[in-house]
Amino acid sequence: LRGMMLAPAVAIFAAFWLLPMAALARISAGDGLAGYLAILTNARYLRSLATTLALAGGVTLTALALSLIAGLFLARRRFPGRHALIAMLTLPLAFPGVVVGFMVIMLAGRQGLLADAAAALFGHRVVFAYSLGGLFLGYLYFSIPRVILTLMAAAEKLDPALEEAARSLGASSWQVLRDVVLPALAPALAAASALCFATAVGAFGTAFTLATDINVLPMVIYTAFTLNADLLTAATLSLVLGAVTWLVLAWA
Amino acid sequence: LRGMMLAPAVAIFAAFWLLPMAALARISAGDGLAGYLAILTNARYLRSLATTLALAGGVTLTALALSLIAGLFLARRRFPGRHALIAMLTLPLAFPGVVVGFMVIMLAGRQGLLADAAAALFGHRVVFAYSLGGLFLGYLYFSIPRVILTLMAAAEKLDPALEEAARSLGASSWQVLRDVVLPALAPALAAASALCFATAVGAFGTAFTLATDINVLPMVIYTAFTLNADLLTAATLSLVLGAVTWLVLAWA
Amino acid sequence: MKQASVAITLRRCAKTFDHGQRALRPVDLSVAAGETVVLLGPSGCGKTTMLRLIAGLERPDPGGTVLFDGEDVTQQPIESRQVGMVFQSYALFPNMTVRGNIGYGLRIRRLPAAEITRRVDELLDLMRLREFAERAVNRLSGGQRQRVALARALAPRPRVLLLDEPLTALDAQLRETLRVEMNSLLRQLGITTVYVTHDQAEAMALGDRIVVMSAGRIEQAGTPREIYYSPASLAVARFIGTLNRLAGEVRDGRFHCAGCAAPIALPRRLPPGGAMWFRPEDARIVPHAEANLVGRVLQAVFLGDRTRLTVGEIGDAPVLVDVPGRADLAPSGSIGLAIAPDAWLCLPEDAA
Amino acid sequence: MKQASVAITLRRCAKTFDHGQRALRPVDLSVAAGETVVLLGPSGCGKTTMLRLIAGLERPDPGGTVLFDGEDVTQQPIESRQVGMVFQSYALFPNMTVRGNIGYGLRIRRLPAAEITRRVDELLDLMRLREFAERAVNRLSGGQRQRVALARALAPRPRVLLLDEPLTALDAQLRETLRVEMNSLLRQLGITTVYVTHDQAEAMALGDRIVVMSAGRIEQAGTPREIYYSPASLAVARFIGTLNRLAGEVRDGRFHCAGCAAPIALPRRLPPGGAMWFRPEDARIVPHAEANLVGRVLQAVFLGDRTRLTVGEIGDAPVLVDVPGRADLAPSGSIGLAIAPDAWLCLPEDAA
Repeated sequence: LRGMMLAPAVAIFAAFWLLPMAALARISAGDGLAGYLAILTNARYLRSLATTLALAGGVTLTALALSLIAGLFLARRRFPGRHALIAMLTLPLAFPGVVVGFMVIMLAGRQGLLADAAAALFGHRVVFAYSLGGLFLGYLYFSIPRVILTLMAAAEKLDPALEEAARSLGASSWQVLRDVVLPALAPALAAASALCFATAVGAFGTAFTLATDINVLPMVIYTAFTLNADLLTAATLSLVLGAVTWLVLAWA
Repeated sequence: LRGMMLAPAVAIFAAFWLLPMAALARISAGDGLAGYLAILTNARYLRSLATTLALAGGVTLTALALSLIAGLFLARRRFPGRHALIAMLTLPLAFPGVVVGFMVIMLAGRQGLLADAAAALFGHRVVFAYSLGGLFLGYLYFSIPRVILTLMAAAEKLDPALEEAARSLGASSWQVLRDVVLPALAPALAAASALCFATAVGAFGTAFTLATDINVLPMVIYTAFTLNADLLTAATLSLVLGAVTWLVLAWA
Repeated sequence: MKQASVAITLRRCAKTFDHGQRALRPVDLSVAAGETVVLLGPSGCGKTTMLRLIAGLERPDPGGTVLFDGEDVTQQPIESRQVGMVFQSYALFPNMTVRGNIGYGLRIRRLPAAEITRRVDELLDLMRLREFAERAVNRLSGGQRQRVALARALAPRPRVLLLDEPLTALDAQLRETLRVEMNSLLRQLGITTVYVTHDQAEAMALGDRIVVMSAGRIEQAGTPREIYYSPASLAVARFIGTLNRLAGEVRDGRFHCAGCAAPIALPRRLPPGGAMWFRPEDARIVPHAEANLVGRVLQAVFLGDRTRLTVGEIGDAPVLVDVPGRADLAPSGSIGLAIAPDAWLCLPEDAA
Repeated sequence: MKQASVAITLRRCAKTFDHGQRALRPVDLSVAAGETVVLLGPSGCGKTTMLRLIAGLERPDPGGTVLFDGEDVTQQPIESRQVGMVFQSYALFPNMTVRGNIGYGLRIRRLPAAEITRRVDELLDLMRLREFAERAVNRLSGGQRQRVALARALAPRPRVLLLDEPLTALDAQLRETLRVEMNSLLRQLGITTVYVTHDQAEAMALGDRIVVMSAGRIEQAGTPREIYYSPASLAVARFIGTLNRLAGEVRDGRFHCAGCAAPIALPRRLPPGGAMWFRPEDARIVPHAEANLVGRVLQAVFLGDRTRLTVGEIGDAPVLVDVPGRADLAPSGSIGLAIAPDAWLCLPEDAA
C-alpha cells in the first residue's frame, strides 16, 4: 500500500502544481529580462505594490494588537456567555470577501450607518468605504477572528505554572506578559501574522466590491488581464505577488 | 491588567461584529418576511445556491481524497527531497484567487497548455477554463495544500504504537487504516473539510477572473449589489451564504 | 549557604473553589523556621491547594489566615511573599538559557549585573550545572531541568521553599538519586520547606515531619517514625508502608485466629472490629515451637535486599512477610512466624 | 487459563538503523516456553529494539534469525506472528469502548460474535474490568487502561506476550500494586513473556530470568538471585541495587583500608583495582570488638521498614548501611560494622 503511493503523489504534484506556475513563468518571460525590468521599475506598479504591502502590514499589526488583548482575555477568563461570545466572534469567517465589502458599504458608505450617525451628531456625513480606509476596515473584519482563534489556541496550551513561576520570582503582571507570555506566544503570533498578511495581500472580493479604482495589486492584475489583455504585465505581477506572499508564509 | 480588558473587548466586539451584520439584517428585512420568502423560493437563486454547494462539496471530497493519500505518504515516509516537496506543495497558498483564475486560463483556456496539447494529440482543442470545470480546478488548486498540511500535522501526532498494536492483533494494512488511522484522523478531516468547503463557497476572485457568467452565489450577490443595485436580494443572499458557511464551520 | 527563613502558620484555612468544590476543610498547620514539612496524600486530597495557599497563588476562604513569622500575609500576592517555588512540570522559561532562568528573579529585582553573575555562578556550582550554563533549557535531561528549577527558585534567597511534586516527572532510578541529593541540599540550606508528594518513600526520606492528608483534611502530622509506628488511623497506616490484616476474634482477653500457634496477648484494648495488623518486616521466621503464627509459603519473590513471602493459612487472607534476601526459601514449605508484642498495630476498622 | 506458548530463540540478531546507528550488536538469547524474561537496562541500551525484533516490528540485520519453537519467523511480519503486545502508552483505540478494544483481535480473526463475547467477558472478569466494559477508554484511570491493554493483548490467545515498559507511565504507589498483580497473572497464565523495563525493582519482582543490557550488548543473563549476588561486571552490580565501594590496598594477601578494624581476608583473588564492594543490607551493626569496619554515622534517614545510615571515616568515601527500621540510632555516634565473608563482592574496576 505504502510503496504504491509514490507514483500518484508525484503525478498529482506535477499536474497541479508545477504546470500552472510554469505557464505563468513562460508568459511573463515573453519579452525576456527587459520585459521584467520594465514592469518592475514602472512607477505605477511599484506604487501599487507599496500600497498593497502597507495596507496588509497595517491590517496585520492592528489585528494582532486587538486580537492579543481579546485572545488573552478569552483564553484566561471564565465567565457566563464566554462560549457564545467566542462563537459570535467567529461569525465574520462565514462571510466571503464580497459580502464583507458589501457590509463595509452598509456601515461606512454613502447611505451607511456611520454616515447617518455622523450626520446626526456633527452635521456632515462621514464616508470612507470606497477608499483604502474601507478596505482596511473590511480586511480587519475578517482577519481578527482568525488571529484570535490562533492566539487563543496557543494561550490555552501555555503551562499556567510558567506564569506562576515568574510571579513567585517577583515579576509583576506586566513583566510576566513581557518575559513569559509574549515569548511563549511568539510562534503562534508569527504564524497568525503571516497568514493575516498573506490573506490581506491577496484579497480581491472586498476590494472589487468597494470600488474598481482602489490601487491594490490583485486589482491591477485583474485589470491588466481582463480589461487590457496585457498578459505579460499580469503574469509578471502575479509572480511578484506570489513570491512576496510565499516568502512571508515561509518565514513564519 | 486583566479586569481592564473586559471593556475594550466588548467595545471591539460590538463595533466590528454586530454592527455590519445588523446592517445586513436590517436591509434584508426591508420587505418583511415576504421579501425573504420571495428571494429564497426564486428558482434562479435556488439553482445558484445548489450549484455553489455542489461545487464546494465536490471540491472538498476530491481534495480530501487526494490529500489523504499524499498527506499520509508525506507524514510517514522519510526520503531525500521530502522537505523541498512539502515546501513546493504549499506554493499555491501564496497566490490570490485572481491569480489562480489566471493560471486556470493559462492551463485550460483557449490558448492554454492543455488546449495546445490536446490539439496536437487529438486534433481538437480542450477548453474548460471558463466554466464550472475551470472553477473546480482552481478551487482544488488552493484547497489541496491547506488540507494536506492539516492532515500531515494530525498524522504526525498519531501515536505509532496505535498502528503497531492493531498489527500485533493481526490487522492488515487496510484494516489498520480503516479501524485505527482514519478514526484517529477524523477530527482533523472534519476540520479540514469544513474549512475547504467554506473557502470554496465564498471564493470570488477565481470565479470573477474566469467568467462573469458563472452562476455561483458570491457572483450573484456581486451582480445584484453592484450592477443591479438590488440591495434586498444581495443582503438576503449574503445572510444565507453566511449562515450556510457558519453552520459548516461550527459543525466541524 | 544558610538562608534566612521564616516560620509558617496556617490558621483555620479552608478553600472552596468557584464551582462550590471544597478542596480544603478548615485546617491549622505550623511549620517551624528551617523545618522541612512534607504534605503527603493521594491526588485530590488538598495537599497542592494547601501549598498554593502558602505560596499566595490562592486566597483562603474568609476567616483563614496565613502568617509568615507572625506577620499576616493572607492578602499578599505571591510576587511580594518572597517564596521560591518548584513545579512538577519545572516550568522553566523556554526562551531563556539555564543562566537566564536562574538569574530571572535577580534581574526582576534589578540587582547589579556583577552580583547576578556571582550569585548565578554560585548556584550553578551548587547544582553541578556549570557546564550547562549557556544551554537552552529544552536541551537538558529531566534531572538537569529539575536542578535548574530548584536553582532558579533559590537564587533570590527566598524565605520559604515550596515544592510541588518536584520528582514525579522523573523515572524511578533517577528519582531515588535525586531524593538523596534533595535531602542533603535541604539540610545544608536550612531553609523552611514545604514539599508536596504522593510518594510515601519520598515523604519518609525528606520530611522532618509528614502531614498525611485525605479528602481535604489533615489525618495525622508527625515525624516519619511516629507516622509509621503509631498511625492515627487505618487510612494513614495503609498509605504509609505495607500492612497485613489478621482477622480473628477476642476471647478471654486474648486474640484467636486461624494459624495462631497460641492465642496472642493483646497489646492494647482491641477495638470492636476484631482484627490485628502487622507490617511485613516485623515478622521473623522462627522454629514452630517459638512461633506466634504458623502458615504455608505460597510464593516467594526475591527482591534483592529482601525476599517477599506470601504466606497462606493464616487469618482469612494471605499475609506478606519480608525476610532478608540471603535467606533461601523453598516456596510451599510450612513456616513459623514470630511477631514482637510491640509490633502489633490495633486500628479501628471504620477509619479506612 | 493456561495458554499454549512457544520457546523463543534469537541467533546472532543485530540491528543497525537506516542512519547507521547501531542499536543492537549481534546477540543470542533463548527464552523457554512459559518463561518470563525481563530485558533490563537504561534507555538506549537496545532492550526495546530486541523486543521489537521478537515482535516482528523490526527485521534483524542480515545473518540474524528469530525462531519460535524452532520455526524461523525472521521474515514474518508482526500480524502473522500471533504475539500479544502491551505498550508504554497503552495505545488503546480511542474510538472503541473497553469491550471493543479487548475484542478487536478476535473480530479481525472473524470469530463468531457469541465466542467473542464469551472470551471478552472472561478477560473482563480476569482483569476486574467488568463494570467498565462499555466505557470509553479515555474515561479510565491509568491503571485501568493498563489492564485493558493487557486484556486486549491476551484476548486472541497469543503464543508470546511482549510488554514494553507497561508500568512506567503509572505513579509509584500504583506501580507497586500492579507489579504484584502482574506477577501472579503471568504465573497463572504460564505464557512465554518478554518484559522490557528500566526499573530494577520491577525486573527482580517479575523475571524468572533477567537479561541486563547496556550499549546494545547483553551484560549478563541469569536469575534475579544470580544477578544480585554474582554480578558479572561493575555495570551490572551498580544497576541492580545499591553498592558501596571500599577503597584500600592488598598487603600480605589481606585487604587494608581506612576504618578497617582488622585486615580483611580476601574471599577471592582481588582484581588489580584495589577496592572491595558490599551492599548496604549486608552490613550488620555489632560491638566494636567484633567489627570488620568502624566508622561514624553522618546521617540517618528513617525509611519505615529500614533506616539508611551514611557512615563516614571508612575507605575514601562515606558508605551506606541499611539497618532495620526499629533500630534507634543517634546520628554521629561511632559504630562497628560486620560484613559476612560471602557478602563481599570483588569486581574489576574497568568494567564500569
